[in-house]
Amino acid sequence: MSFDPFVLPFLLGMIYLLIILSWRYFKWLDELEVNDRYKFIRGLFSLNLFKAIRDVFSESLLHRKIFRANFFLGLMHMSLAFFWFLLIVVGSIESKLYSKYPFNAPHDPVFFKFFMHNFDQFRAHKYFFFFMDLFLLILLIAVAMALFKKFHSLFFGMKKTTRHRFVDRLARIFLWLIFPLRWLAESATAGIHNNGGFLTQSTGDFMASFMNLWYFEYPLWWLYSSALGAFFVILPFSRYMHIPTEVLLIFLRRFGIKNKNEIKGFANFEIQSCSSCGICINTCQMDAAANMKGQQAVYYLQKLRFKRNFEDPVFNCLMCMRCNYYCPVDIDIAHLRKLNRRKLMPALDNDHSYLDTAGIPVPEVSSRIIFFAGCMTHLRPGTIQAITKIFDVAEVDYWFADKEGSICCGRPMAMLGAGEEAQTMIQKNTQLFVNSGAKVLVTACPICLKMFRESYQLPMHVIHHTEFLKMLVAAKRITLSKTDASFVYHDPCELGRGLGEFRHVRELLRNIGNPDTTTYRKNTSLCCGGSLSNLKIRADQRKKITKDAFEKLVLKNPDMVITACPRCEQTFATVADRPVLDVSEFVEMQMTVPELTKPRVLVEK
Amino acid sequence: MNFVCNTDMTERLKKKVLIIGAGIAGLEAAVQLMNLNYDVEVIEKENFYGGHVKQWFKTFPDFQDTKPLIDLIAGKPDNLNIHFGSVPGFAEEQNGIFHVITDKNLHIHADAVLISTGFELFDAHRKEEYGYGIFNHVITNADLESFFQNGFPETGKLSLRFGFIHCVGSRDAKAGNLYCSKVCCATAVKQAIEVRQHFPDSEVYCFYMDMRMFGKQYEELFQQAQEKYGIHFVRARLSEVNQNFDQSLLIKVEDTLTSKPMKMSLDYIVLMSGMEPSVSSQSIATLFGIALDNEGFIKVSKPFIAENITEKKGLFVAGTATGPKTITETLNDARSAALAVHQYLNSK
Amino acid sequence: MELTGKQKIWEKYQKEIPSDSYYYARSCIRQNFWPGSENTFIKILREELGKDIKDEAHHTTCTGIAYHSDVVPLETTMTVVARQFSLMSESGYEHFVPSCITSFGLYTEILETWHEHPEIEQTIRNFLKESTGRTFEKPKFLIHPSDVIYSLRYEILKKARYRLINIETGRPLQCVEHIGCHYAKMFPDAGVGGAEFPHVLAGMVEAWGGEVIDYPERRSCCGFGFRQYLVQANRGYSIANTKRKFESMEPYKPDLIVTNCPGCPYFLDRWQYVISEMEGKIYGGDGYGIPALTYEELAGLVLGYNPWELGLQMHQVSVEPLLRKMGFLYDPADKYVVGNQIIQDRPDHPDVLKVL
Amino acid sequence: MSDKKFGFSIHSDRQHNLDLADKRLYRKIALMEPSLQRCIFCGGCASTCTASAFTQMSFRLISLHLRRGNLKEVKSYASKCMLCGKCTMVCPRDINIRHVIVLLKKEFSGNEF
Repeated sequence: MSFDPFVLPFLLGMIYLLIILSWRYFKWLDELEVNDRYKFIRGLFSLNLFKAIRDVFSESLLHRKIFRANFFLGLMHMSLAFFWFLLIVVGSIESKLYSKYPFNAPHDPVFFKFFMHNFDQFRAHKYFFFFMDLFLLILLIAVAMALFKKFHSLFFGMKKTTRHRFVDRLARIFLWLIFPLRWLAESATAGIHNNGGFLTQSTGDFMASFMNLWYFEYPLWWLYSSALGAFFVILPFSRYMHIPTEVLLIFLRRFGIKNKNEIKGFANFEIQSCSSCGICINTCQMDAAANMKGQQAVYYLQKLRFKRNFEDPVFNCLMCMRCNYYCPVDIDIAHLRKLNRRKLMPALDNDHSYLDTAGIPVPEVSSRIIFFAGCMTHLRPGTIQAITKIFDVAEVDYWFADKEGSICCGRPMAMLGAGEEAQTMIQKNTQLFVNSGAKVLVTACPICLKMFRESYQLPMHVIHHTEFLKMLVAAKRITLSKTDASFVYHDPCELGRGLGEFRHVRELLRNIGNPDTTTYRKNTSLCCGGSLSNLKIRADQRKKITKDAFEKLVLKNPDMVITACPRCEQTFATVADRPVLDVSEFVEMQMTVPELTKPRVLVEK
Repeated sequence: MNFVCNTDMTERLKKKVLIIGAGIAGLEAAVQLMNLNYDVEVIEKENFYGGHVKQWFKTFPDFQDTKPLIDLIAGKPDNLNIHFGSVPGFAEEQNGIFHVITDKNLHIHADAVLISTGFELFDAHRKEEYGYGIFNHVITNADLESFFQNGFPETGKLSLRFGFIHCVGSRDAKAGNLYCSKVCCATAVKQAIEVRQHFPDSEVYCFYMDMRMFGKQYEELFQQAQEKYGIHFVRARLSEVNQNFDQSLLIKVEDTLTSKPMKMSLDYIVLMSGMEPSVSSQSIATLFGIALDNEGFIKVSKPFIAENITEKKGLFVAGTATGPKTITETLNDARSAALAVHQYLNSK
Repeated sequence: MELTGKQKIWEKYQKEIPSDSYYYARSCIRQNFWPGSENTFIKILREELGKDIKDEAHHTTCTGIAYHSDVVPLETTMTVVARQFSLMSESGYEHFVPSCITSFGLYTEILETWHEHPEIEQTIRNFLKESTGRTFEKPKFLIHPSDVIYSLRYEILKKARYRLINIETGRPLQCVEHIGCHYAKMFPDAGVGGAEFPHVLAGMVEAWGGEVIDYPERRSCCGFGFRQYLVQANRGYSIANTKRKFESMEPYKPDLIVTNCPGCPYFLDRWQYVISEMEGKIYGGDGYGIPALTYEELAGLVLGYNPWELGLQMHQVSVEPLLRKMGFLYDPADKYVVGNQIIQDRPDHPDVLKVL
Repeated sequence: MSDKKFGFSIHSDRQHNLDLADKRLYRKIALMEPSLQRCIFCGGCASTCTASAFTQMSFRLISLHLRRGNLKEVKSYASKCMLCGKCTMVCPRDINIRHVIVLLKKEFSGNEF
């Protein structure tokens, strides 16, 4: 166990860091609910432990998800994380083998080269020296890439990067200094005691040629140690808190612990594992199309973490969940926003007592299927007409529940975080559906669909009208003819990312033509900008987002745009230069009805 | 817009056109006719050209200065021979030649006569109940335009409350004019914005029956007035104006949207006087023996297709003498009148 | 406010007022509201100004109040009015002077109707013939007694013993003038100064030294309004109008209100009492309220007549404070003397309004 | 005040005095959501409002009474809102109506209004 004063900054920094981290993690773990704690303990002794380790390896070290966003970005993060990990592990093996003693001081491997000069009796030192220098070389390249990214982020697929806080920028400087300083320090020692690998020895010799290393060796090791120490001291207050926290987060996730309805416990882990990498900025259309700053997930989490005013990012967000999908750490940002919406939302003190006396329509003859168009669909009569026509042709026995208008399903209110205050509406609608005695509830609006499935307890099967139309086609109740007009299918956020439903619509549309003629599909689909969950966005900003999304959607100049949500349809219609149809209207067009010989072609080829 | 036409007209004897009124209609017609190589003479009762627009501060919807606009229309004013301060006293027509004698005993013989005597602003005194001329802070749109040009009378208070009253003397059976003067709504919004710019923390209300913002960029101006300048638009018809103890003006209206009577105090009331047929155009009509329509404007021979021709051959009319028009419409009307004169003189 | 603006308007509404030989038609309700006024009018014309005024006993009510309350059809009213005119021409007069504003408005309306529709005049002539056997001539001039007083205001000034000046302060008394709506609002040309800024009472006040207050609610209704006060359920609406006028004139601290109609002074006077009882509010006169006089009473005071002969003791709001302001020498004891006996039972005092 | 019974009372003055109207809330909301000032009271929002099918609810009246300072009416109407957002979809002046409603509720739940 060798010692020299210069190791103190490193040691003190390390101890300080461990104390802070353990105190924080203990506090957050303590905030977990009781059954989550059991899950955590049970998880430690279950197969999930190994799955978690595999995840840590593939995510924390290899950053596989960043590769998906951009290859070079992934490469940079992987090389920095993985090879630093190797440097530490291999370094400690090297120092243990050398000292032939299984335990040594934490600083031994880090400053191994300073203390140990002759290696004749350590036969394997050649390989160790080679690999350690190789790792160091890769790390230096990674730091160079990081520096290059600072000036030319587009190369890394990042049109925009995060505006970091001062503490983050300071921490980054220390992080970038660590490896060059190690390199110089080891090279200086190698220059004197030629105990360097291929990299450090050659640099050492080169340095020895023009300067007296005896003066520089010791200060360099001091610099290397204090760079490490400073980085450890700043880490808990900077974005690099992400390094240790994400590891723990992966374990918690593997052990089945999920987000609850409060910003504590698991939520803290998620918030602290955001590395402010800024990938979510480029995916956010509010920034890309409407040049809106400060609402993106990274800024929201920053403000959340450092207790600054986060009212704007909470309410000024379309909740389209694109950042959820692209976030390399898989943070459920939409959920974290919604939690704070509930807290910041004023008491609505709704007086919905008028609903108590409102009559509940009842079908004359009860039928197995209820069709609930949804209040926004009433603004798209084309969709209602198409669906009713299809149902008639397919002789579907259904009851049109909200023909004369409806009570709102409550989701727009819930989206603002005031779900509990929509109870009267929810109960009234539930009564409507239950009284009718139906078994299947079909709705044309994905927003209602998500609400009925997640916040209602309905004793019936709730499906979107696209899924129902697919069933009708499968059951040969209606036959569709191919179209030679080209079209693009837009995945509505609430149906796609919101409910994960991509398959039904595509299987339905394949009977007519190829739905996937756009790069923005399924999870990467663009938000139409009409989302109701953004409370504060201005109309002109919305328009920019809609225009930008529409232009990207029709890049390949399709004849028509097909979507499955009345909100998207109406929003796109305001900027469209070609027909925007609901899936049902498209199906009704392509439906071959016995007496109708030729399908009504909307666009002459 | 000047285009020179050098067909064979130059050799034959130059024909002469007399234009009565040197407002923007008269000026535009004069310039066009001179470009068509006619000899043009203009009589103007005032001692300046440019008519009402000259006394206006800024145009709507683009807040353009009126003086450069008039210079643009008049082009090179020196070769327009305009007899200022004179009015036609006597006129007769013998086989196509008009013989007109002005009150300054100037004899003019012209092959064609174009009347562009314009309009008169409704005299707000006639709306006695609005207290124009009785309460000193009740002014008209014309007064406000002159205030903008030569400065406001000392008002002392800084946060002024302004009330613009639309449809004064227009769309009003009591004032004897049922027609809409069409430009006052846009003018009111423009002036309201100018007031907000002139007095940054003033509060401005517009009391309207309908906002008739029909032209290009008018509706955008209206929205800008609402959002950027915070001007309040109240759908109400002013019934009477009185004066409070502190000399501020008390107005009584019905807030038609809440169907409740409403009163409020204002520091300035701007009456948007409408356009009325000018007395001079009526006297000239009788002078030349042509009829007036039932609103008192000069009667055009056929709507749509002959808006510049009167029932007397060789006698033409242009501009607001035949009815309320915006500046653009007046200039277009003047150009079409010049063309009509040109066609008439060619066929003669 | 620019006075010149008002004068321009007054020039437009000049009215020719004959200087003599008036046929006076008394009012049906003014005599019990303000019994002294009509006699004062006749006394001023005859004794002070030596005018010839016929106070004939056979004429009846003009039925205007019934016509406005939808009790009597217009044709009946027209026939009664025709009979009045026939009485006038029978007694050799040509200038008809109805004492009440509502009558004046009614007569103007009827003459205007006959002018526009001569056939109606003819049917009324037949009705009169059938019912009374009389014929009638339309009056050469129809004027209101306040017009007469207005036109003779300077003659009265010559004989005036008092001015409308506050003795202590020397400043002119602040006077609110309220013109009966039927005077000029329906036919602006029928009134001196038109409908918006009538000059008939303002002229008198200014002539006799007072100053006219131009308060915002100057033109709104005094609250009389026939059906409004007849039916008890509506009275709340009538008194609300009066209250709004007083709220509006209060800042100006008026010393008196002068009117030229039977109803206005009555309601402006009585409703002050009711408002004080209902809302405990008194509008000026430091607790005594604002006295509401008719123009004849005002002229009588200026001429120095005995206030109790003018019938001022009939007012709810005591007039004594005004008399004191004018420096009027009067004997307070005479207030309840009729002929030579003193009336014992006095009206009891209101709870809120101070009364002398 | 006397306890005399007159059999009638003074009708309250229905005339709204805009000078005394409390415009603070309107100005505060207009600052936070400037689009509200563009309202022309056309009633498009009221016509499509889901709540208006069941009760007296109209954003046109909220926008109007807010300008006139009648906060009692504003509060009662706003309490009927289902926040469904259909009004925002039909407004010809692109006013962010839902945001105005939420701002109103925030102010009413505070202690100033």
